[in-house]
Amino acid sequence: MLAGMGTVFVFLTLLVFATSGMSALVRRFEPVADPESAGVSEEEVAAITAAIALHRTRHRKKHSG
Amino acid sequence: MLAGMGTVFVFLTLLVFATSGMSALVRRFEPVADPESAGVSEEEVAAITAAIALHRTRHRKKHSG
Amino acid sequence: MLAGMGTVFVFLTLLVFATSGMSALVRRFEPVADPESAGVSEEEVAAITAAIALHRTRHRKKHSG
Amino acid sequence: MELIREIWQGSGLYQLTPGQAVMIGVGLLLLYLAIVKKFEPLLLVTIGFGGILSNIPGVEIATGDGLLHLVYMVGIETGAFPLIIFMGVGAMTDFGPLLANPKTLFLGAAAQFGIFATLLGALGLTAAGVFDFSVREAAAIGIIGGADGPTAIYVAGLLAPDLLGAIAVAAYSYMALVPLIQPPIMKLLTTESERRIEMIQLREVSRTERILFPLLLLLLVALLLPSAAPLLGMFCFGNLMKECGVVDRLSDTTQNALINVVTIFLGLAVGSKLSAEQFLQSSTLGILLLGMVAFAIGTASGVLMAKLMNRLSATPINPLIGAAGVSAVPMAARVANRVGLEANPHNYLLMHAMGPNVAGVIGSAVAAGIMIMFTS
Amino acid sequence: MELIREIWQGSGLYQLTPGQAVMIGVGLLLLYLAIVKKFEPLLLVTIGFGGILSNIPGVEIATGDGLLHLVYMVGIETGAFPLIIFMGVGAMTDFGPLLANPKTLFLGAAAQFGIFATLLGALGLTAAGVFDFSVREAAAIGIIGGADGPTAIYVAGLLAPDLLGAIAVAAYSYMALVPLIQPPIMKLLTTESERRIEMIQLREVSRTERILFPLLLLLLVALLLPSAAPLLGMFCFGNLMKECGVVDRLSDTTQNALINVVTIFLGLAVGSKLSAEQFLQSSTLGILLLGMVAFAIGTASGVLMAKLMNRLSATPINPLIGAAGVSAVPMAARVANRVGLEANPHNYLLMHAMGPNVAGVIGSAVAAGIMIMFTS
Amino acid sequence: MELIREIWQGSGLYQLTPGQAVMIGVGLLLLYLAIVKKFEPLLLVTIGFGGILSNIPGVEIATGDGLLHLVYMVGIETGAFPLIIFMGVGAMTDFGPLLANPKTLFLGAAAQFGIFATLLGALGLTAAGVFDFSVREAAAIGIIGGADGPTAIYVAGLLAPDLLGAIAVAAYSYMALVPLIQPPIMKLLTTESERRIEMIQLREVSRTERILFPLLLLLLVALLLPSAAPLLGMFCFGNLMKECGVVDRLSDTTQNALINVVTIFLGLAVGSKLSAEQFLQSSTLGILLLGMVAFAIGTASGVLMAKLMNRLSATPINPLIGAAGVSAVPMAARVANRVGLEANPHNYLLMHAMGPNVAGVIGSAVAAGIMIMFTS
Ligand code: NA
Ligand code: NA
Ligand code: NA
Repeated sequence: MLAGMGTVFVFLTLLVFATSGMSALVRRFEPVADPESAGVSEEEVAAITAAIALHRTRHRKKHSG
Repeated sequence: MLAGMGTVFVFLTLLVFATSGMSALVRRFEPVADPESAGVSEEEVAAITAAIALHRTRHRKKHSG
Repeated sequence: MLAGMGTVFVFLTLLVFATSGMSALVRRFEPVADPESAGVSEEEVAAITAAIALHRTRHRKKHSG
Repeated sequence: MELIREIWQGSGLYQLTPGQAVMIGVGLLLLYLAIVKKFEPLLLVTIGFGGILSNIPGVEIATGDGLLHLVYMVGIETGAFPLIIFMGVGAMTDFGPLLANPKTLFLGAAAQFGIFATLLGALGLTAAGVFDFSVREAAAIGIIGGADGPTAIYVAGLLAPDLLGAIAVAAYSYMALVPLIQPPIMKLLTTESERRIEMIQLREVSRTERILFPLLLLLLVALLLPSAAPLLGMFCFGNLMKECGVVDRLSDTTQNALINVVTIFLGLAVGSKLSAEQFLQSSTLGILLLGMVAFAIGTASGVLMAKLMNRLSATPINPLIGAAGVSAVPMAARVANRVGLEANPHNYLLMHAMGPNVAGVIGSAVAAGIMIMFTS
Repeated sequence: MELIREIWQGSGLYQLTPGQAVMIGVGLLLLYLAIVKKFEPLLLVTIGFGGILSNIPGVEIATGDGLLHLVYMVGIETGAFPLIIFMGVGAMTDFGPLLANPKTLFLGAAAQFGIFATLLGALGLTAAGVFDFSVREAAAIGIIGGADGPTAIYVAGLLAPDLLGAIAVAAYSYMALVPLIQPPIMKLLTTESERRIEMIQLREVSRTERILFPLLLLLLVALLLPSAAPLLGMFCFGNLMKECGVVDRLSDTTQNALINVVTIFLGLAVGSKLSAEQFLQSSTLGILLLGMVAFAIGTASGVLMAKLMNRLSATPINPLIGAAGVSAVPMAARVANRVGLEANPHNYLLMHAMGPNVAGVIGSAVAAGIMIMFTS
Repeated sequence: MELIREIWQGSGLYQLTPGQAVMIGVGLLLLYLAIVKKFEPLLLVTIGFGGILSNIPGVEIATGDGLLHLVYMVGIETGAFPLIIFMGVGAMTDFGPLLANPKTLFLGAAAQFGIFATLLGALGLTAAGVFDFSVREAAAIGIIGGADGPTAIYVAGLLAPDLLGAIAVAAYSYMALVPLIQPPIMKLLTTESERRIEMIQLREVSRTERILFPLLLLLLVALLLPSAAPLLGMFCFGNLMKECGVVDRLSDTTQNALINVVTIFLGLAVGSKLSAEQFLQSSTLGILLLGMVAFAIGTASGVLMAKLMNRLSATPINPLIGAAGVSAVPMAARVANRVGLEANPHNYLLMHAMGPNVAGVIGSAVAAGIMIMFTS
């Protein structure tokens, strides 16, 4: 059991270091913010989703059997 | 053939009784109406309108292969 | 290789003739435009569909695991 | 020169048998009926195309390691595809009208008379030397009268795989022909005044009743007729997913992506059984004929049962809705509605006919279970 | 007379064993919990229904050539279904909170203590003669403490297929019971002032970090713990599809149609293992008990680890988020949030708890890999 | 101590061969090209990830009973996945521009010259001792010049399964490189004034023509070249579902959920063939080189054919659209459009180039059928 828990901890500790290192590197060499947070309003998102849903439902027909 | 039709009738007769009994029980112990029939909110109407507008400017993507 | 390319060309040449012939026949015997634009207005259909789509999306839940 | 000969001998034109040419024509005919006449297009487009593919000479697609043959083995020989489609149909079925008026289950029972009459007829004609059907084949043919595609394919796959192509084609064709086959029979067996009967409006059905019904049906099947449990079990499962309200995402996928994918491959796989050797048999003619008879008898017995119930019942029952008991959802219910409107322009029977209509699905699945129990 | 006897002897009522009746009751109970109590409905509706189907006597559906048995063999014996579900879960997982605070991975590690403690407990109770579990069975039971359905099913399918039904039912039931099981443990192990701790807001995480993380995790798994590679590989693949932004159509289908279809068949197939002979064993009781213990220990060790980290760390850590380390995404994170709000009405822990929550998924997959490596 | 050694020896780092390390790098490179450079991401993300998974040492995922190996056997060895993708591509294809100008089929034919030239080249280089390809392998390599992923995978799966990974990677990489590979060749072979040629607007194509075309194509294939029938049959089936207008729900699912699911598993399964032993061979270098040559020759012969047709035809034909005959839909058509715009800013060739573009799909499927007929 100790070996098991130990391996879990070792693995996740390595993952913590690897992740932190990766993030540090990324933030160093790519310090610019993502343009994702630009103002897409929730309403727009909702409307787009509805449009897609609409497109799908529009082609739906009943299945008879 | 008689046995076959007989079995179909016996089965469905039992189902009629079971269903009627079940419905009677349900209606006795749960006489309240479902609250499903609420109105359409203004937000929904807005979303639908937006969806229609977007639908007209929508375009599909092609799958390359 | 010659046989291969030859077969490709023969096949597609036949397809050119068959297609041209088919199109000629279709255009001769069915010169009228498609009557697709009859019936319910697009706006009506779109609105109804969007309403249904919205109704469904509202009931969707996340998948936990 | 060698090469040209090799190409020519590899060509379909060189290898084509007259039977294959005929079957390609049959495939094109099914496509015509599906696309131009709009006869059950979901199945007849796929079956028709599969039929053409399976009659292309010199290519393994419907045989050996070919895709359609693999799909047939994986999806139909195991019964998986019809069961999955039945699950999808369950997820699309509204039992409300049936729950509001459970007596309509009797109409769904009566309309199955066509199945058993046809079974008997097929055995009789075999005894008379006209056809040569085994009991299992006769049972599979009778099920055509159930007017239910997946049930017919499921039973045929189990009891008479050699006849599967013809049975499926007959079942879907007659389902498509409901608007032509049923009205004359309905008018013959009812009086003008019967067709004018207006029915009282159906009561509201609560969500609890809708949730409990598929479970009730499942338990009854489990206890009384386990051989119908695969078909009705999957049907009830689909319906429970729809009605329980907590697994909408599963229900949505079942009604859309899943049933569509399975329909495509089911159709192609059924089409792969339309090979010339299997289809161009006198038995196919017999199947088409007997299927039509089964269908007509089912319609008639549904109408007659509704007439009887109308006499015995306190509330009026329009005999036309009995015809919807053959299932062929929702076409048969629409036909009942239309014929009713012809007699009485204020008489909307559609919702009343949906009860027997879905009852017919249950009825033919029960009949299928009985067939399977007795013959296997 | 003959016929009626035949029908009667073919009926389920005649063949029903008491065990089957009990199991049908268990299936109905699972449906009740899923539909009325909304306990993990996606899985408990499908498992419950599959359980009923598999206990219908006299019908091959969960055995032999029956559909559910085929689905079990194709989907679970090969490990395909849990892996595909894990891919879908990956495509639904947001590693943002974890990336903003990677230390929370320790909480996901600590909460796996329940898994190993239970493994030891099961072996100890076997040595003491209370139960009779092999090492592989004990390992599969321990994984229940991982609070991760697909992982539990994957491991049980590999190590202890006979216990799969009970293990899956235990895993999903306890995941559903998180709001009941966890709060008392959380409150017992924390002081009021600890529960009030507010955490500093998480930083924004860039798209590049999100894309690189699943690759980093995959490579670490590949290099250090290949036995966890199937599970975590598919998980990372799903997450990469979601985050990379160039295959949205694949990611969408993975999160919807694909995971839904697989969930339906996974649930039915797991349900097919709820046969009376397999489920009505004293071992099932042991599994339920040990699973509960595993769950409680995991919760406790997560909370204790968070307390320890709070002492050692410069930035404050609310110990409640440690409980989310068992995974049970996103329920456990919501529970941490709710208990936090009770102590401090301005304390929204949800996003902070999502870090340990997804870390717990990784942690239990790692633990699963270790179990598989040591026992197979 | 024992345990730590066991864990270390079970780790990937201990077992990793240099070849596997290289192949993990290749997988990461493919992911980079897909995600950052947006090279055919749908396939290169999935193939790249599958490639990494298949090179993790000490774990059965791409071999034995592993998921990817099972998927490979079920989906690629049977030919099912490429055929289903082809059905989906058919359901996404608009034959309108081709029907408006059927002569463009000649361009789709000419561009297949690259396939046969490469076949001959591969055999020549084998005779010269440079490479060591069998006739079947040479044929499978030639198909890369068809610039059609599913066709290449289908043919490679049938004729040269050992080379499948390399062939698929080459095919999709070169399709992605169309914007780099084609323009220089196009400019080299055309004069400025030829590139400026404006074409007359395409006529409207009726729905009936669109419905009849896939059937016509199917029948021609059936009668003349049955070995191309599986590929073109499924392609025509998909297109018929799209155009017939009565099975839109099937067509939608084919274009979305179905093709997406199959793409995911096709990509992973192809990736599972990127094992170090199979990929790190001199033959892979040969495949990449020859594939590039095939691609370039196809582009050139398409352009030259268009020049010839422009001389012979009454209506003007811009030779640039000939390059679109290699298929690589719709990238090659866009490239033709872009190069045309450079020469003449009012010259929109996109719709004109779509004709040869889809003709190229037919052309390479026909060429594939010929290869299969002659070599198997
Ligand atoms: Na019926
Ligand atoms: Na966990
Ligand atoms: Na091509």
